[in-house]
Amino acid sequence: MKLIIAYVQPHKLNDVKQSLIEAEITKMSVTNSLGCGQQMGFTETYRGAEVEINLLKKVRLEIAVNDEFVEKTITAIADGAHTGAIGDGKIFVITLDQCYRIRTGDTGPEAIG
Amino acid sequence: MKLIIAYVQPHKLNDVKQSLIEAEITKMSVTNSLGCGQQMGFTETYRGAEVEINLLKKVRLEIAVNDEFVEKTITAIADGAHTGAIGDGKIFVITLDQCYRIRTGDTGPEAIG
Amino acid sequence: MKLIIAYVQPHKLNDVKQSLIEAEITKMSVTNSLGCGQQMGFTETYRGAEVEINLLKKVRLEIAVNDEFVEKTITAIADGAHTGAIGDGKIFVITLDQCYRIRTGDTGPEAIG
Amino acid sequence: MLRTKINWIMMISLVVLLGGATWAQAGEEVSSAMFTVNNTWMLCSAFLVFIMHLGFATLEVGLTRAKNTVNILFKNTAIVAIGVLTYALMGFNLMYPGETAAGGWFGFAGFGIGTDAAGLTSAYNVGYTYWTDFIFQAMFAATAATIVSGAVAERVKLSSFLIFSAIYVALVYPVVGMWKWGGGWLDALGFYDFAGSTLVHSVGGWAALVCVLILGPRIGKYSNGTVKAIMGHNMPLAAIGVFLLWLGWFGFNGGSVLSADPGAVSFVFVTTTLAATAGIMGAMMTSWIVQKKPDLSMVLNGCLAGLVGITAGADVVSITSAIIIGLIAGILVVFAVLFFDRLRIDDPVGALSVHLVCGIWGTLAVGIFSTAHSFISQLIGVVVIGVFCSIATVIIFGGLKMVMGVRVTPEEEQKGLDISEHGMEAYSGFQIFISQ
Amino acid sequence: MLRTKINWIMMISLVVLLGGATWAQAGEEVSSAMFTVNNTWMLCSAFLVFIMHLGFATLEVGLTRAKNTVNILFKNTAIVAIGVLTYALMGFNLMYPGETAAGGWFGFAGFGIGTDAAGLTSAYNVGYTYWTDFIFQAMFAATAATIVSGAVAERVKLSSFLIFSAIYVALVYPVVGMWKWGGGWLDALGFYDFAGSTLVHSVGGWAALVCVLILGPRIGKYSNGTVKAIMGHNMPLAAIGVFLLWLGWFGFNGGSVLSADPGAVSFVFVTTTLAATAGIMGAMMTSWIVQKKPDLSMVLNGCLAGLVGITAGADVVSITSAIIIGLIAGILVVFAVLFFDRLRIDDPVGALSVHLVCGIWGTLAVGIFSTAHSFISQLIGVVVIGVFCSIATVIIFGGLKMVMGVRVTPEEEQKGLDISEHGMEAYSGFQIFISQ
Amino acid sequence: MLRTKINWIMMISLVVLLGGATWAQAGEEVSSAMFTVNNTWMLCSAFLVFIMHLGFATLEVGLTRAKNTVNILFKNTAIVAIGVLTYALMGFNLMYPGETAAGGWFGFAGFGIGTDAAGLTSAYNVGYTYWTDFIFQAMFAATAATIVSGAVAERVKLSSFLIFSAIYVALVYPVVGMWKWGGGWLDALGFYDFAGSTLVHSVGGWAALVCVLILGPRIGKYSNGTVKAIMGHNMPLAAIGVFLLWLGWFGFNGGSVLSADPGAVSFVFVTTTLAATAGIMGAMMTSWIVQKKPDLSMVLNGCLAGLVGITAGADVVSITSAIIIGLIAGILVVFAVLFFDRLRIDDPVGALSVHLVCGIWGTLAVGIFSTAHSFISQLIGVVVIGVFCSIATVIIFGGLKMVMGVRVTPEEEQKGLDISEHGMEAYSGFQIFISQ
Ligand SMILES: Nc1ncnc2c1ncn2[C@@H]1O[C@H](COP(=O)(O)OP(=O)(O)O)[C@@H](O)[C@H]1O
Ligand SMILES: Nc1ncnc2c1ncn2[C@@H]1O[C@H](COP(=O)(O)OP(=O)(O)O)[C@@H](O)[C@H]1O
Ligand SMILES: Nc1ncnc2c1ncn2[C@@H]1O[C@H](COP(=O)(O)OP(=O)(O)O)[C@@H](O)[C@H]1O
Repeated sequence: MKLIIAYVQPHKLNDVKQSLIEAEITKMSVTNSLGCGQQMGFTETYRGAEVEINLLKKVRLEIAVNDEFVEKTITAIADGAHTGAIGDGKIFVITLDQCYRIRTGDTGPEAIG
Repeated sequence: MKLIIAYVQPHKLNDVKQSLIEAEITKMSVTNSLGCGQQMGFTETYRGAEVEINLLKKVRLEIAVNDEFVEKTITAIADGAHTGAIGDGKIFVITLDQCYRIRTGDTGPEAIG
Repeated sequence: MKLIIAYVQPHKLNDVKQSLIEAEITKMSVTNSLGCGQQMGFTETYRGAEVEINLLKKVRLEIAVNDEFVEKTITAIADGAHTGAIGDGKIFVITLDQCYRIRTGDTGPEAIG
Repeated sequence: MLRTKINWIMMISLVVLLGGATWAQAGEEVSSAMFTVNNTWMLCSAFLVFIMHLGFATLEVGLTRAKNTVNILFKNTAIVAIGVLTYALMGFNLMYPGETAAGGWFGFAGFGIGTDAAGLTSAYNVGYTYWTDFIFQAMFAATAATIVSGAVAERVKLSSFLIFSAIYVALVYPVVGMWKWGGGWLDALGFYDFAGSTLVHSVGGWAALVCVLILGPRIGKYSNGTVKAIMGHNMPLAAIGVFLLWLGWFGFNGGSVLSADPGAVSFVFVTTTLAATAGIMGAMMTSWIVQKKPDLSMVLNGCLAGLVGITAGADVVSITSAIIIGLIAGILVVFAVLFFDRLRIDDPVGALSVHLVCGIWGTLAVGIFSTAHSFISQLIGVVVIGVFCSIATVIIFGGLKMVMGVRVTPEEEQKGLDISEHGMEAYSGFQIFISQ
Repeated sequence: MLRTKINWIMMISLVVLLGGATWAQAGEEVSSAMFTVNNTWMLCSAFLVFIMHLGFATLEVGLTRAKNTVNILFKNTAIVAIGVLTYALMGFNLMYPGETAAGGWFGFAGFGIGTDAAGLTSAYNVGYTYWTDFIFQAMFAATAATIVSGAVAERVKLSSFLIFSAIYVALVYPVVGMWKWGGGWLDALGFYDFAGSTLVHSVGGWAALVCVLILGPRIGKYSNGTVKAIMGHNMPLAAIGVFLLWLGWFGFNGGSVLSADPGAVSFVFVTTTLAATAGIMGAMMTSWIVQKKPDLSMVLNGCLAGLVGITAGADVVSITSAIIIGLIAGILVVFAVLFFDRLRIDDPVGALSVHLVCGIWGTLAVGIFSTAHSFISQLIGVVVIGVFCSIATVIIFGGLKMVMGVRVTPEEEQKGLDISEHGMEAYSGFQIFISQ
Repeated sequence: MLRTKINWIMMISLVVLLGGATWAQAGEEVSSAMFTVNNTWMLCSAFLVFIMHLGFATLEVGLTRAKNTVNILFKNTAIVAIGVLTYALMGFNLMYPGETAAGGWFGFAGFGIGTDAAGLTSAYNVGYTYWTDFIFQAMFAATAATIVSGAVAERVKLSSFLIFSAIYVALVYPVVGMWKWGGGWLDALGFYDFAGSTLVHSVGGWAALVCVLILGPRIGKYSNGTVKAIMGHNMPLAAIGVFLLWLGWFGFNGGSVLSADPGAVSFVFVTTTLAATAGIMGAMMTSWIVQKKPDLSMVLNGCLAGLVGITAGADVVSITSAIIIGLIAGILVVFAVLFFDRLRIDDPVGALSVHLVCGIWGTLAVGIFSTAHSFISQLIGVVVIGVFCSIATVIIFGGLKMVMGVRVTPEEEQKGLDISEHGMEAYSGFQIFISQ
């Protein structure tokens, strides 16, 4: 089991969700986040003073999947989020030791989906 | 050391906290998150047009524990969050390589609690 | 590759960012979070009734780095966040199995930076 | 705000200032210019009272949780509509049935509103036309129901509440109002309530109390034997609400002079303002001492407490008395909030403490601070109206509870009424912790 | 709001109440006190209409997304400035060119404003001075442009919109206004529009419709063949907006009596309020039935619908008719919102449904509910003005599209106009999901 | 707003319009209807000025950080209370000590307020009763302290600030006011300040400047040698504030005519509005050019700048001059904000730029644009008042600094004053990044 963490552009969230659903990955958790990456940020001004906004708004997805789904999930996210422009985002994969569904008490690969 | 990530219903947070404290787990971090799981979401309407709300509000807990506490923590969370209805939530467990307390510089199992 | 998760005081974020940048770590993701640790919280009153605020506002950083950068990153965060007072925060390290840059399709250590 | 044609002269003669000055007016004859300026001021008062409805809405929203915002805004918008329309249908003619009901308990001048040409001249009243009369009174009427709204917020079922409001404004408020302002038995008794500490605020307050008792507290408010604070989500809105209410009160009290009489209206402006400011000071000091920290929501309540307190006697008490009345109201309101919480009577916005407690205080204060009025008459008025309104609410709201239920389900309450009753959110896109 | 010196007597004679009563005034001679009270009421009306601009701003902000808030506030602040200044420069003298233009299509009394001493006395008008006249009219003028602002929100280019507004307020609004209120051909025809259902609201509404058609919908509103809701981000602001607009309407309609005439102004207060409340009820019932859940944003629109609907005939229809007009407007507005969405005409705040649809409805309703007015004249007015305003907008806004573009880039739209056009955020620090 | 009984005729004779027209009034005798309408307008002005306090509160909240919201609302509510109560206690009688102080520097008519029957008739003043006089003046008084509040926001200690305000409003404001409006030496000198560019706005502004210098900037504002923006957290609130202030200004300036004189009040409405709109345009253009992007907060300040600028001469300058004064004020305010930042004088809401800089500008402008007034007298008034207010503030605020401290601790500042001073949050549940 793996935990996939992805950072994507906020306005791409709907596309990513769409392409995940098409890949039959329907479980996920989403948070908003501020990111600093190759996209360098920009400068706002407020009352004449500058504010450097180098933390840009991103959306963070967390998806737990069984091993055989990892490739598919990454592809689906990338498909939905890709534009080719800086700021498209990153995907990280972590090993998941255990998974537990509170409602039923199921554990392991069973509990993921 | 393990990192436990749990998604629970927002209005169960107090119960979960209570049951964690009873299990003597008093360190945790909480974020709010939007989740998509077996609970299918619902439809809001706004000015006659529909809005599909398939990302439901959840609370995300992150708890780092020493290995011997893993079972206890999972049980405590499940106890506090369980209702038996869809949407109760999930718990994920990840291996934690290292932990570091900024204030003291302690590392490892020491630093967790 | 490692994923470093750090919880720091909100008003230390700028210092942490500064010290990370000085250590040439320029990629990161930031979320806000509520934390419960050794810092015990405080009591607000509202209309005469008490509200126990034991979840204090924290900032959560997530930084993916190549193995050789782990030490440097931890030191940089600790430098920026340290005050010696309770509430300074924690740093957790997790093994990262894979990393993928959506824009280019790069994977592995390449994609991290 | 006693205003039947038969009684206005009497009222003016009651208006006695500090030094005993009486504002003389030229009997029932006024020049057309004077009639016009009187009427213009009464219309200004009407729009000022109107804006109080926005004040109530924002105050109530501010002091409750984000997840119930749409519901509260909806309720408070609908109440204005229901209040004005039912008042046009029957309330106005129940409250002011005319001379036939003089000294009595009940009268009704028929459904609907309308007037002949005389209603547009000073023959109707030197202070206003028939239409001005109606619109000013109608704006008052909805207020009583809105007071209830705050106390039952975050758990009452929308449809039941709207039905309750409609009945209460159509029947209870005008019948009680008639007893005094319509020239009924309380008026004959010498009971005095200038602009409605009792006739508006307590009438709303008693209904609120009974409704809250029938409904029970919000989930989580009194769990495990302790009082838990459920914090309001938007303090700027709460402050906006209080300032708008204060603004509206210049019309509420100032308009209750029922003409633009320079001395009377300006004196009422001063007593009203001083009571409000003294209420702020009273609540600020009390809260700073009792709660250790200065609590904004208490100070806001204190301002309203002073305003409600002065409402019964704004025209008949002295400057110093106005300050004392306001100060005591401001102190009272803080203890009242704590007291109701101890009794586990859950009132999210402090409506009971402000409108009921200070409404009673203000009415009694007339008997204390004005030698021209009897404490006993004031007390009789307070008690009889309290009993009547409470019983009426038990019947109406209790009846609704049996017929259709008055409270949302626990799930709906926990999700928030915005999603469960309206299918929408107040702050779309904002990240809000809804764990409470 | 017909107000040239020549015509005011005629207007008063039009003001016929239910029972047929006519408010008599002492011809062109009024006492200095009467002149002063009339003028004071007109100034009160001016500040009430002024506050409508805040109402528009908050309503519009509330019903759109957080990421465009600064832009909307900026637009609506700038429009007031542009509207008043251009009106001073030329609008006022285009709209009220004086007797030379009587019965005509166009007239211009020269640039700038100014008066001799007579303009400050009742010789100018029994109801107000020259300056009062100007300020009251100027507050109206900017309204028309603000209506457009709501419909084009969240995608229009700031600079283009400001230029459009300036031209529209400087030329189109006053020319059309002159046709009726300036004593032009529509006035001669017997067309009646008391306070501007057509002359203000539809004039804004037609421009809004054409601008929306030229601009196209917001990204994501009609994707994949379905209508997607784009939720407003701040319902308390939307409610504040509607209550402030309602408040302002007491001046908008009440001031359009053009004096403080007690009977006329108070009657207008009553019809205006009843129509607003009936609009709320109409929209509430319709929304509850059609959409299954009571939609706050629809009820708020319903209130405005009732107000716009009664504006043309507030002084000439009966109480019952006022309620019916408001009720129908409230029902209409819900269907209109759904209808425009089906046509893929994207109007974030419902400006078309409220101001255009109900503006037309209100104008025609005068022909239906007042026997003194002809339906045909009303229809002619509606149609001719519709055609004229639409063509004018096509030329101005279409021209701007060619010259400098009228829409922001898709990237700017997606980022939000606050960041892209103003380089700042409305809610700094708040966590907001901007995925939409 | 010069208003002692002895002086009002003089004042009216000063009111000279463009063409030189003088509004004649019937000497000291006015009809009872005229007295009533004058008084009614003055009461309307009083409630308009009252609502400015809500405007100040929301503007200030909007332009500061979320974590200090409760504190600001608390301060601004308490200031109204303190201002009105101390003004009743002594301010009013310090400011208007009566004929004894004519031409002088100081006078005091005793503690408390009260009048005999004559105070309710036109024998007191043709424009208002004694009580109207008090309430209108009292609403002004608190304004000066509120101006300071904005400049010291986000770091001042609540208790110290409240004490400072009480003393400043009780002593400094009325003494300076007496110099001109109470018939003192500045009045004798020919200094002119219609509604208080200097007497209200600069008096607040000087105190603000000195307080800011004593307090120092907010943590993080000028770190590492650069100016860092600390963004306001709620732009809709800021815009609401400015519109409400503008609304209130119709009473602030319009009421300073001290009667309902049709010509004078309406003229003042026009100059006030035009200056505000010109201020918006001036700031908009300047900000667009200098800052490259149109900055909403600057445009909002520009509007207020125009209003402050016109306040000294609203009744004596021409239409064109009003526009120029407003325009220059709008331009000035943008540069002033940038300038104070460069000097590291940290003023979160721009209170110095708006009230001090434009207050001075407006006062001097009377000497420039009105031939009837001398630039030298204006300059003397500006300078002497500036010196006096600054010294007074150094003594009071400096004294408080030594006795009890005037600034919160760095930890409290970083946590936010809401939590540290009030133990509560303004937006409970909302996720807010408080990293700044
Ligand atoms: N090493 C990293 N650690 C944590 N988050 C990262 C890292 N690299 C990128 N991110 C996240 O991904 C987002 C997109 O990164 P960016 O470098 O701008 O994308 P890309 O290179 O694909 O255009 C960032 O804003 C940040 O939130
Ligand atoms: N595979 C997953 N990956 C990430 N988050 C998940 C996953 N499955 C569930 N979740 C999170 O847990 C929440 C509860 O899931 P749900 O399936 O509704 O619970 P249950 O099946 O226990 O009733 C979801 O809303 C989501 O936030
Ligand atoms: N075991 C843990 N699991 C998850 N989060 C933790 C844990 N321990 C600490 N934290 C996070 O770190 C923050 C700081 O912890 P705290 O114990 O107060 O710091 P310190 O001990 O360094 O002064 C907490 O508020 C919480 O968000």
